[in-house]
Amino acid sequence: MNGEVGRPISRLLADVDGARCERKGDRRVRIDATPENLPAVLELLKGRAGYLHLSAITCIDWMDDGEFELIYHLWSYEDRNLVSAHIRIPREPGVYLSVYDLFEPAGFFERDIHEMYGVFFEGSPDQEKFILTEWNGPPPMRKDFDAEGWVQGTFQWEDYRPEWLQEIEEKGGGIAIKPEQARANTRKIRGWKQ
Amino acid sequence: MRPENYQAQSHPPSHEYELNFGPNHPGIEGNYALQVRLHGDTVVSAHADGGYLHRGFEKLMEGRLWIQNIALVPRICVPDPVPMEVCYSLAIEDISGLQVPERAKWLRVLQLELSRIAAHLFYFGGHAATTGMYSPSFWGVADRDLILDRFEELSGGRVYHIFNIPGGVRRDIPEGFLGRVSALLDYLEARLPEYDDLLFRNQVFVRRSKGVGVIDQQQALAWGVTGPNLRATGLGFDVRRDDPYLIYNQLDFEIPTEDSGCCWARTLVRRSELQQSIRICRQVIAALPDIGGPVRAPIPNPLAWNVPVGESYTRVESSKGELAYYVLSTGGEKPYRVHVRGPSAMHAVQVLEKMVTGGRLEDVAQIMFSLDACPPEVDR
Amino acid sequence: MNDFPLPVRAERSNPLARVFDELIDFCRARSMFMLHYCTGCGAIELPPAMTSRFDMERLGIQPMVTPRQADILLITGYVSIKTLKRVILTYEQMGSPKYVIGICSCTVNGGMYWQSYATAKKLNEYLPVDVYIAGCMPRPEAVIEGLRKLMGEIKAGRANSWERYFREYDRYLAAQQNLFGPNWQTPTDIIGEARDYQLYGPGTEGRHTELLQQHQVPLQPLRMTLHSDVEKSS
Amino acid sequence: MSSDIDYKDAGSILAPLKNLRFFAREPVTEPLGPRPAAENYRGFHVNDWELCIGCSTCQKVCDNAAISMIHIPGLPNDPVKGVRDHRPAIDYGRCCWCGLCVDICPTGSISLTREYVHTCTEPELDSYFVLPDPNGMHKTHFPKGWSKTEQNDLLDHDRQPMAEMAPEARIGDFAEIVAGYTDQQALLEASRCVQCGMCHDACPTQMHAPDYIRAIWQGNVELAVEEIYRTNPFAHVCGRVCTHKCEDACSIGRRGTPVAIRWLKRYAMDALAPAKVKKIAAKGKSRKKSGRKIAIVGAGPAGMTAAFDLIKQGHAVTVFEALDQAGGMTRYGIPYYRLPSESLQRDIDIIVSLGVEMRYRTRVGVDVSMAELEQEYDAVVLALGLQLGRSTRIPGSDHVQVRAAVDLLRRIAAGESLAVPDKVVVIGGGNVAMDIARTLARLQKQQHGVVGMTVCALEDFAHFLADPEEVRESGEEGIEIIDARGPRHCVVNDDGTLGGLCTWKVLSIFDEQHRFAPKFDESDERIHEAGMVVESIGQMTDTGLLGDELTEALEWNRGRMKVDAFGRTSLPWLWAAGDCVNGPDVVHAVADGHRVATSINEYLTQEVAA
Amino acid sequence: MSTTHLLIELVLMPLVAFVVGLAMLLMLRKIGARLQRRVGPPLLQPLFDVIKLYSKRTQVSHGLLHEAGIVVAVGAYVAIETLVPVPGMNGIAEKGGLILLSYLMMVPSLGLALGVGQCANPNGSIGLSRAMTAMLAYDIPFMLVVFGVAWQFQTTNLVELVAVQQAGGIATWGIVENPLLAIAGLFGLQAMLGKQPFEIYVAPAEIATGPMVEMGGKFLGGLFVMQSFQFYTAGVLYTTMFLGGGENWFTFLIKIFVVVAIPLSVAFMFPRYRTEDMVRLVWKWPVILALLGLVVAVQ
Repeated sequence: MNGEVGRPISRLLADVDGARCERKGDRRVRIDATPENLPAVLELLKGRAGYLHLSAITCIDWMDDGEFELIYHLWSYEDRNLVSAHIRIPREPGVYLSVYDLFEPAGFFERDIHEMYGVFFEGSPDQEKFILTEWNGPPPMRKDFDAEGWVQGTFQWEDYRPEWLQEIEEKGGGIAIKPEQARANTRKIRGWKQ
Repeated sequence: MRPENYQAQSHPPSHEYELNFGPNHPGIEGNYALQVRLHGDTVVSAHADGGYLHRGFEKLMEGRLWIQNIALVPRICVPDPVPMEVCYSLAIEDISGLQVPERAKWLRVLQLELSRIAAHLFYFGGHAATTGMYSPSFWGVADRDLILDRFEELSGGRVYHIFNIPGGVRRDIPEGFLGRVSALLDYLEARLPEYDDLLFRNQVFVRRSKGVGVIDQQQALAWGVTGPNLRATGLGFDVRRDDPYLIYNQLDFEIPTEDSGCCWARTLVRRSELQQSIRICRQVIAALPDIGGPVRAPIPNPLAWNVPVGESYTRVESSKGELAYYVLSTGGEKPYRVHVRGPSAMHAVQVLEKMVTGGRLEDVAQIMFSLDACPPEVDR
Repeated sequence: MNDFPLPVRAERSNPLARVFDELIDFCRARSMFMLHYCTGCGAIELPPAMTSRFDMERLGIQPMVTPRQADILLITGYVSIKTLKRVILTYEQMGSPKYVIGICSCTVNGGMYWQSYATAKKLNEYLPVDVYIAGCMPRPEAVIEGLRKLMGEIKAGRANSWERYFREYDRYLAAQQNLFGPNWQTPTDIIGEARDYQLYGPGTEGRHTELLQQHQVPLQPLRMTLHSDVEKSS
Repeated sequence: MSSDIDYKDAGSILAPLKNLRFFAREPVTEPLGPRPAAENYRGFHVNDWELCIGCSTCQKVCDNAAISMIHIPGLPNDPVKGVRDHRPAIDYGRCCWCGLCVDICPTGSISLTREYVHTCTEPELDSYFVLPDPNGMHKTHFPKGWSKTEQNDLLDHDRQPMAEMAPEARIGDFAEIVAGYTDQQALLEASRCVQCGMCHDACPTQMHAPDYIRAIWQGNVELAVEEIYRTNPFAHVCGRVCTHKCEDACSIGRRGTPVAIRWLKRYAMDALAPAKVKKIAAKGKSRKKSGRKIAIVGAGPAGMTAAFDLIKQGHAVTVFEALDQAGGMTRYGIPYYRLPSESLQRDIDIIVSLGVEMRYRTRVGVDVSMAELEQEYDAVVLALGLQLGRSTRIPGSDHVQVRAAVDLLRRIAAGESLAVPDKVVVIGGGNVAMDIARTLARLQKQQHGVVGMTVCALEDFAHFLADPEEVRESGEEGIEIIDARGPRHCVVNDDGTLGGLCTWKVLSIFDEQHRFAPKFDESDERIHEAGMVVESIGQMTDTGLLGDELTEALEWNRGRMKVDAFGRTSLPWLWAAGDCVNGPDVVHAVADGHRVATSINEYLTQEVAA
Repeated sequence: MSTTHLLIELVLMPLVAFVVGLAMLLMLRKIGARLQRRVGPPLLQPLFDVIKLYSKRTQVSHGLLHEAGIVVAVGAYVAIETLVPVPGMNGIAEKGGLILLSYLMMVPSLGLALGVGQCANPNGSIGLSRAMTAMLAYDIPFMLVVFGVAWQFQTTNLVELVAVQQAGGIATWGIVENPLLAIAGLFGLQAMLGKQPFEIYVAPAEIATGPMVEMGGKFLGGLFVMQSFQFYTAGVLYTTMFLGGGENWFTFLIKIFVVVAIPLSVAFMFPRYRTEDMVRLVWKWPVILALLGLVVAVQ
């Protein structure tokens, strides 16, 4: 059965322009759709192939390409197959259509993406903040939001002065490499001795 | 944002008032809030408010090495951390084509099922406590603690095991471990009749939970309910069987279902699942001594590990439902994107809001606990 | 850190009064009501500590539901900014003497979420903390050891950090305003309480309390709406 | 399946009351006080300071940023051995006890204990910052919990195998033995590095090995070469024949085979087209001409490195070389199968292409005098090298068939044909002895079809001087190495031909004051039959070219020119560098070249300023 | 009986009640601990709790009624304690009687209602309405039982009640003479003490402990004191009505502790009913039993 699943989907999508279908694994199919035809694709999948369960909507910020990628993961209880439909929308203005009328779980995911990435979904029932009600900054999951920089600028760290450290400092030692300097993000390998 | 023909909701001609459930409220699982609008004892509307446990995991993971994230993932769902570790590891193994040794797969299943038992024991206590009976939670937590002892022995940590890493598990089992787990399972099985007497055959408890918080199969499917909550509506769907991972297709177990979709049905499903998990554990214990070999595939030096370009949407069945990780690698030493789809993300927000509405004030907490909604999964 | 070191319980000269003070401290130590509030992931080790296996009630500790009834506030791990607001509200509503226990790494220096934009890092900037318990998360035994340490501190009359909140309110408020914005206010009148308890110190008021008073909006009493009210207003 | 409690089961009001029997049961409560933790428990850290080398790998794997490296004066700090006086300190306000630091620790010094209780009040918060030592956090002993085992070790201890020619194939041939890494191998090998930087500290020229290894791992060979050229213009050579002090210091080598830093360098150099390397080498070359002139005597690694640096700084550089080609001992001392002259030539070409004026076949002291150089140039560098072989001066060593190793190597490298007898004995146990033995063995194989080569070394195998791999490879090629043999005299046959070498067993080499004073077991005497004896017991500099006047003016130190830390002699215009100052080693010579160049540049710019 | 004697009794009776009540509070927690397989609190725990609560520096009051409510509740119980006879002390029991007692026993709940009402916490108000409903529910069987007992022994005077029962030995105890009433009384006791399955008004998971939600410090201490009086009163009343009162302090204490231990043990085995279920249940079985008992008594 598994091998057969890919074909019906590609047959199903034959009428939809610009939707490509590719089998990725035993129970995984990837569909590359366009923002224009995605609602049609989802409707076909739900209506004709029994993909009733919207497992998740994933958003990816491709900042360098100026695009958001939206992935709709659909599961069919009958075929036991998972379809991931990928689309890319422009990062600005970052607006897309809600699929809430097709899949109710979309309401939560769209709301989540809205507050984490700032993508607006037209027609979604509730795009109020949910998690970040007390957050005034930019949508934090965007790649251009430097969380660590924000943290460093906002918070102070504990300045430990234990006795052993004071003793070592008296002898001329002390903290040689701070943890921040060794982190994969900021690590400068140059100048070991400096 | 609203349709143009929006009209203000008409208020019923009676007293209505709002009650905050949480974040500091014994009827809330974890740190979560529910604003309930009441008409007498009846809930008119409910509004979930999350984010109290938000840590920005998905952002944190984008900034850490592949290996460093294994310390992070179990924290996404504290009562049931093993599926998180396994799911993350499976996703990376899927992308990078790592072949997990057979022994590691069986060990992972053992952990997953023990964790499920622990989570369910915790759940029974929680559900009973919302109805005013505290003894099951005292018992359940104490018995769960015995499982944590075994986890401590295995992984060195009681709650955060950080034991599954991409490629397998970190260590082999200590000597005599299987015997002790086996004894523990015997003990738990012997305890079950006592739990039955106290909780599952308790007339008052049955009366409190039967027919409360009903959700039928159509609604459950439309609302994206998964896991035991879905099985309580009669659909025998389980990721372990229908989208098998590790070695679940080699194991003999059943998927318990109930038809009525009420709190009582959900509890019964979990009770049977606990029995099935014990059964799976026994199979693993029987099979494990014959499976030799390493417990971990060699992985690259964690400080210089580029997972190849690729993406994976990996799902496992946690004690709460369908848990999925979407992991995307652009070939770097860190993930480009990790999306965690916790089962409770559905249950604790949309489903809970809808199920509570129209119900009774005294059942709000019970419904939330019976869905086994885990707020940190929602907030991430 | 300790700009205003706290005195140990002042010894009264009357021996009877001294015995009385000690008796009260003893009772405070032996009867601690813990606020049942799971602020973070460390809370998962509290049920074992409370229930049969480790049984906190042996030490006279039992969970209480509302801040009014509670004596100790356990901050179990990271506090997200959203939670921190509630934690501060809760803390201010608790009756003095009250004690704060910081559990897990996260309450000390940010813990493993130190780069997270969503969590507060050092709990003692926002609230005075009596006892810290190390671990991520600490085992129930460690939690109980921490509570026993707190009992010892209370018995010795040293656990007076709650007084610091009144004496140095400006400093705590500064950190709170820094994180929550200048409009931050709580329903509790800390300065008034400080005067009432004779804990008004040089650090109680300052720049930040001035800011607070500028922004302060009188609190609305809780109101139950009747149908007729709604209609009138709409 | 439906559960064994039916949904329709309404339960019983009496069933719960059955549990009143728990009045008769003992509580399950544990006694107060911490229980002993499990054997694998991940509690507070301990660190074995004897084992710890301060490599900071634990710090890198900890993204909780919980680990600070503390510099502790008084601890051993030896870059050559790969030991730093740093120790990790842990911030328990960040730590999550995941144990990754334990799993990755290259030495296995750090581990977690079964101790888990620490409480403190707010003023005592400093106790959250802990410097783990073997005594544990509260100075009470707790058994170890999570510690290093083979299973949880995250490091790869095995080096990527280097493809080599089989001994049978290579013995009759001078082709390069080592094949070099493929792209895939190089990537895998580079990924083993934990970026501790021990190699950088140990390297005489402080190569940025972690950087270029990381660049190789990222697949960016160009960046790798760029990193290499920051400190080493003799990279093709060093990628093959360096004495790799770095690998001795490598922290991975503590419990496994060190990262193949040298081979990775070679890979990077070979993988990039020479034109690109040239471009990289020329980066940073000063456009401005300083107008200063510098003479360098000797075109070996030291001299050419100095030339490279100085020409990039805008000075005019002339190199005087007595022989036909540049390279010095790397060309004339190292056999082709270890360092093909083409590779050397690539290094030389790159340096020359920067505009260095080369004067070959110009012997200072003969064709041009030092005095002339002093007058014509602003500064002079003596990079003379060690090209005279020392003699054992044992009886019979003046025989015509008793030869010096360096001399023979030079001749072979220059292409002279040499007839080798079917039995040869080499005296010496260093790398040069191995070189000459293996070279001659190849000639024997070519000329006689069999190898008849014996090496008599003064040292025993436990203290051998030559690299172990050289010894291994020599053995594979059929060379007999006899350790702890002291040469007594060369046996000269009655017909005047050389008969062999007589040796005694060595008991000890040094006396109690660590002075060279070998003791022999005279009863254990052996005669090694040989038609040729090659002495390879050390080299010296040919200082004759300096001239008497200059020799007088210079200060000397045990037969070597006395120089300051920057290679400057007692004369202000004269510097000395390379083997003639340091003893034989390519990478030291390169380091010396840099030092001298820096010193000269400073001197010249100061002069201008003044 | 001299006035001094009476005064001493009037002081002593509530004091004894308080001490015994605290011991009953401890027993409650110990029973729970045992059934939940743990050790439980130390012996003086209830005392520590009360002292601590009264010594809190912060005493948040929501107004005069808030304070008065507690005073009314505790005061009512103090009055009640003087009305129930204990071995050697009758106080003013002879002048009171069952009817007065039944009325007085509603006062603490009303006092609490007064106090909680001023807190303006919706959880408190809901809890209060539930508490009132619960009172409405259990008062009917309770009153029936009281009538039944009064009819059975032909007296409403508690002292006489005790005397009648003690005169005939065990055979004349209420529980033997009219077991139906005794069982109905036990039901009523369970509901009156507000223990599971009838614990509808505390309900932490539903309404955050209901009436207690705004009570801290001395108010909570007051509630603790009130609860200890409540346990004591319930135990003594039941003993007086059905177990022949106290012959001496030893048997008396055993009787009241056993009586109270029954509902407390049952409490740890059950969840709570919904309000309407509780009302339905309490109005059904205990009322039927009590009516039958009444019939038996009348005959």
